[in-house]
Amino acid sequence: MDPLKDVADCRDLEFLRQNGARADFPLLQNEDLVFLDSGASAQKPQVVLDALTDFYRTGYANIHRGVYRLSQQATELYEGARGKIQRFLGAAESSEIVFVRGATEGLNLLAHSFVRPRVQPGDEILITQMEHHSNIVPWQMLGQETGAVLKYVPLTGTGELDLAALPELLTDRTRVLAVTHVSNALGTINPVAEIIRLAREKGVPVIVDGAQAVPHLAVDVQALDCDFYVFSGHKLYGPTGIGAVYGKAEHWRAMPPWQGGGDMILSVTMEQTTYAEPPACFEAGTPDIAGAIGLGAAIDYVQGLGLANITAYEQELLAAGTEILGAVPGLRVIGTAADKAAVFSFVLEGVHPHDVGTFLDGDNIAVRTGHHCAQPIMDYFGIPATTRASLGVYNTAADLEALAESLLRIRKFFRV
Amino acid sequence: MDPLKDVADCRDLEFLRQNGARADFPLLQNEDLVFLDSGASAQKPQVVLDALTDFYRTGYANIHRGVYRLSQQATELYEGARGKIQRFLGAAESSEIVFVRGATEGLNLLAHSFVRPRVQPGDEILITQMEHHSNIVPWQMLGQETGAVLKYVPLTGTGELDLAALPELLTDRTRVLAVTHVSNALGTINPVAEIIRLAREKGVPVIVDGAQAVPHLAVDVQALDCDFYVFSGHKLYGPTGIGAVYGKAEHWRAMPPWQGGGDMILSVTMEQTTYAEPPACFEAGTPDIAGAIGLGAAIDYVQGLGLANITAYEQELLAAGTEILGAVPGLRVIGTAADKAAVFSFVLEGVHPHDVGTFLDGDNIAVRTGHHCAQPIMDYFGIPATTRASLGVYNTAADLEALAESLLRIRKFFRV
Amino acid sequence: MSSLRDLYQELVLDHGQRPRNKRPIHDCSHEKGCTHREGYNPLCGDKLTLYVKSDGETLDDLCFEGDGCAIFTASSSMLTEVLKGKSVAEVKEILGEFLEMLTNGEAEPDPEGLGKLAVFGGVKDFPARVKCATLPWRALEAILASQSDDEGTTAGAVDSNDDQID
Amino acid sequence: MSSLRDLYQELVLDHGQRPRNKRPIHDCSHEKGCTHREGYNPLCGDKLTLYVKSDGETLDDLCFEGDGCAIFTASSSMLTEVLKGKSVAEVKEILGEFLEMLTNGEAEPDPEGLGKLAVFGGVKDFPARVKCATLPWRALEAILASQSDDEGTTAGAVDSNDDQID
Ligand SMILES: Cc1ncc(COP(=O)(O)O)c(C=O)c1O
Ligand SMILES: Cc1ncc(COP(=O)(O)O)c(C=O)c1O
Ligand code: FES
Ligand code: FES
Repeated sequence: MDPLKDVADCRDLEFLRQNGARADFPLLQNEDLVFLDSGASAQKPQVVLDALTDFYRTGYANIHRGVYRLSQQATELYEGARGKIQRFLGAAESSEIVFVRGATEGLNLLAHSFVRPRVQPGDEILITQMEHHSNIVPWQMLGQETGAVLKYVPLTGTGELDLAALPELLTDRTRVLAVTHVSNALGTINPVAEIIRLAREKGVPVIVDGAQAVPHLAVDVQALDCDFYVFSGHKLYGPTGIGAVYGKAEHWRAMPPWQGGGDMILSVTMEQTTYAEPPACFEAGTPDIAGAIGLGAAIDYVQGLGLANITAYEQELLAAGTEILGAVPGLRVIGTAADKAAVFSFVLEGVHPHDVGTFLDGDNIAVRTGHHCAQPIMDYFGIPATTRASLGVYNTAADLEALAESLLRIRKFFRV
Repeated sequence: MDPLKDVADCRDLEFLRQNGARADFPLLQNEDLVFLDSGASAQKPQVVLDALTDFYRTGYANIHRGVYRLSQQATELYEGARGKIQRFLGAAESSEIVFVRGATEGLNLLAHSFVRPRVQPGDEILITQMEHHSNIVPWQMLGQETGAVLKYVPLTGTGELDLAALPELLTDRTRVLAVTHVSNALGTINPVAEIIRLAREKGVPVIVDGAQAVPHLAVDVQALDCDFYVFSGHKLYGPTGIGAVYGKAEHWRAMPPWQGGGDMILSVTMEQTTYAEPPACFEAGTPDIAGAIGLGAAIDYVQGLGLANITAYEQELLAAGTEILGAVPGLRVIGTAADKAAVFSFVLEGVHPHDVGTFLDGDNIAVRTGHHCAQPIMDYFGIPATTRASLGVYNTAADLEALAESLLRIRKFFRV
Repeated sequence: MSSLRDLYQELVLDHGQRPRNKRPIHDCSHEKGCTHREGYNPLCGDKLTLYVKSDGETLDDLCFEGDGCAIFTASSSMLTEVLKGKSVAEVKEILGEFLEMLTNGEAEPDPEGLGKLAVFGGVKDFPARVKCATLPWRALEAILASQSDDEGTTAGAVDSNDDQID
Repeated sequence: MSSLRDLYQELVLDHGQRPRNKRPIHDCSHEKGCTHREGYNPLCGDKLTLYVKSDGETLDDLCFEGDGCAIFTASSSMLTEVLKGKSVAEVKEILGEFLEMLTNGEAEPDPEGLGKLAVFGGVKDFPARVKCATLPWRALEAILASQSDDEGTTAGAVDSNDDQID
């Protein structure tokens, strides 16, 4: 009946090599569309939509305080999603997972509840020149409020972190290091395990921004030994409005809450409030219950494909795309790290990225153009913007060929 | 085909009187279920689910910075939902509406960005003894941080605000008054227009917590002349994870942002950040795009029924229920305000509310039991908890009769 | 779902309505061999204080104060009744079995060892009510722990937040 | 969707690639009858500086600096070319019509009044690109406003944030 249900069950690398996982995604049944903007947000497989609607149609209720079964079942589904995230990230306990709206809210939560109590004027917060604005602005704001100083690990010409500079930047005033696992603008996969080891030696806690990593690589927070790991659901084929923060239990227990409200308290009198234990005390108010459940379904989905298969397949696409785009005259890829995700950020000589983007859209090819919320990277490369094609499990080499052909037409159109 | 599509189109008070709007709600097609917990969260009509899945199936993309059509259309849908909220609340401009996760996040945002910069040690924050924890805890936290003092407008025995006490509580140190429009625990509808007028005379800005009001009454923020109005989508038949804050444009423009990240900036360099205009600067990171669109659909839905019809119908249910429950021996309704929403908070002599709740659940009647995140009210009435039946557009007098019958059986079971 | 009769067995209804040993010990202090502890159920706001008199070997007297639901009241009442006169070692064993019965999703309850306390076995099927039954037992657990630490009367309260069956 | 040819008309491609009057006025100051203003497009990060020399009656010289997309460059270039020598009143009228053409969802463009500037009419169908075309015009608007206030050279920048067709 539903063509989407006919998908082969054997989900391995061979399965992906046939036609990607495109058949699982309702929106991509529009065959004309070449969707190359997964870095901004990924499309949703049918199973995620089913999880949302099934919940609303048959199991919906508010959670936590309900004495009736519907509410208890909703609570179990919500807490079950927490457990899925725990296992997905390899965390030790599900109470180490806090639900947030997305990576941005997660980083703001950590700025407020983890870092703010630790910094004095003159202390240092270390980030990198490769961060998304969401991992820059909260620290700038905190610096303004507290007098802490923001320092940056610099870039190299290939768009990698200059790790040689790291040991010196980790001083005895460094209170935290916040670093992205994978760069959204360049695709660079940072050696976070190595970075965390260096930071650990100096006793500096590390926050990893995994927004662009979890859709593409298997992550094990205990093996990494990071203190916190944040990500957004919507980039992981899940719904909008939900994401998560992993943190070591000892940190959560020592942190003051951020937002106040219902469900994060043990008792409230007019004089004072006693807070609940983590994770509850970091989830004030009614959470995005359906979003959490949808995110759980998205995690089941990617685990069904297998993270190892996804990585392998996307690396094949990266290799293919590097060759295909390499044949476009005047195209320069920005970000050529040895270890990178399937992201092509590029400039086309003589044509502004936004003109490229508009033209590609005319050919039904969806890419992102601009600074990708990472202006310091653009400043480093001395360009205002790039055109970025970022891939997901549903993409194929044919998508990259369509991109290359359209780029050749653009050169003609703009006579370059 | 789908029985839900057969619903009569003529949506007026008569339509509601037939059988409520139950036919619109997939979950309530389970005929055995008597759902009386809308105050915690409302069920969702099919049209809201359709809005979510249609968006994900045919129009999904991240918003704001996309040069391609899918992204622009998503942006238009998202901003269109903002416009719906503007018109729903009678706000002057759509930029006066900021999307948040829910009322709780909205109140925390206001505590941080509106009130925090205005308070000095010894200044006063005025709330009421009728508030939900979400409108207490953020102020307690702010008080602890700033040395501001939290004061409460007291209750009366009927569960109304003691307005006679208000003028004296509005001192020249009062920096803000935050008050709920409708009490979640008691149903009391507060005379907020009158309260705002009194506060205005003393130059005190007013934040109205409309979480329990918007599903039941037409609200006009300009007529009320409130400074801020917050509500949650999930109590308004919308998805979880989304809500909104209305604020006067002049306030938003003068307020510092709260969370930092993508989409709330004009430009970021390593040294500094320039923020975007409201509402963008208060919506850091990828918002709950689908949630906002779903909330827009929920607003269309309640406006299709007509807020005036909803109010009239629910007032009829309130009258009917008061009589029906009045016939249960040993039942005492807590909260008997002259002006109240269709909420029955009660204690049953000799049976603890949680035993009542478990027993009702056995009869497939979903109610909430406990302090309803409003412990100061419980303290005032000297009870630990109540059983609360809170109604929505899908309820009927038959639901209240089922409740009363079950309560009579409970009295037998527990031999009181 | 189990029936309400499994949850509210006759014994539970009886102790819920006519609790035994519901009284305070006013001069409860370490010197007098008395320890008390508060318990709090954040789900409903109900509180109890449990008092235990013991020479370190035997629990000579147990009583409680606090109002709550039938399950909470019955559990507190039967705790005080069943454990009175038992040795600390016996009490620890019963405590362990009782908590195991209610909080371990997999465990098959072993009603033999628990005697009439086995009437609470049905609570497991009502997750929202598990804390009601375990509350006095968590307070007892804290008292026993404080006694082995030889700390005597301890301040602070316990809540049975952990008693969740997922 | 309109075709790309409507957006990138020959004239736009030409001015986009070979902009006229793309140069700074180095000693731009009030005393010398020169005003300049920056414009910023937050969607892409592109910036421009527009320079206007005027005796208060006529715009004697206009030029700009800044790199951006073809539409931005062409719009800046044609602005400087078309308005040079026009009276302040004429300029205000053209400015009004140009912004109306691009930002009023309903308005039918009136290409007559705008002359060759009417080539930008197609931009309206590409909402993400409207700011590209309006950016220099918003800067000009700010310059004219500052001159009527008789404030002379003003600091600060404009961004064309408002140019959104909903
Ligand atoms: C590396 C990185 N960090 C953080 C974010 C912010 O994520 P969100 O907008 O979902 O909060 C993004 C999203 O683009 C990202 O790419
Ligand atoms: C009066 C009132 N205010 C605020 C809230 C908090 O809403 P949310 O949990 O959706 O943030 C509620 C929810 O119960 C409420 O009833
Ligand atoms: S409901 Fe409070 S202890 Fe049972
Ligand atoms: S893309 Fe920057 S101005 Fe057009």
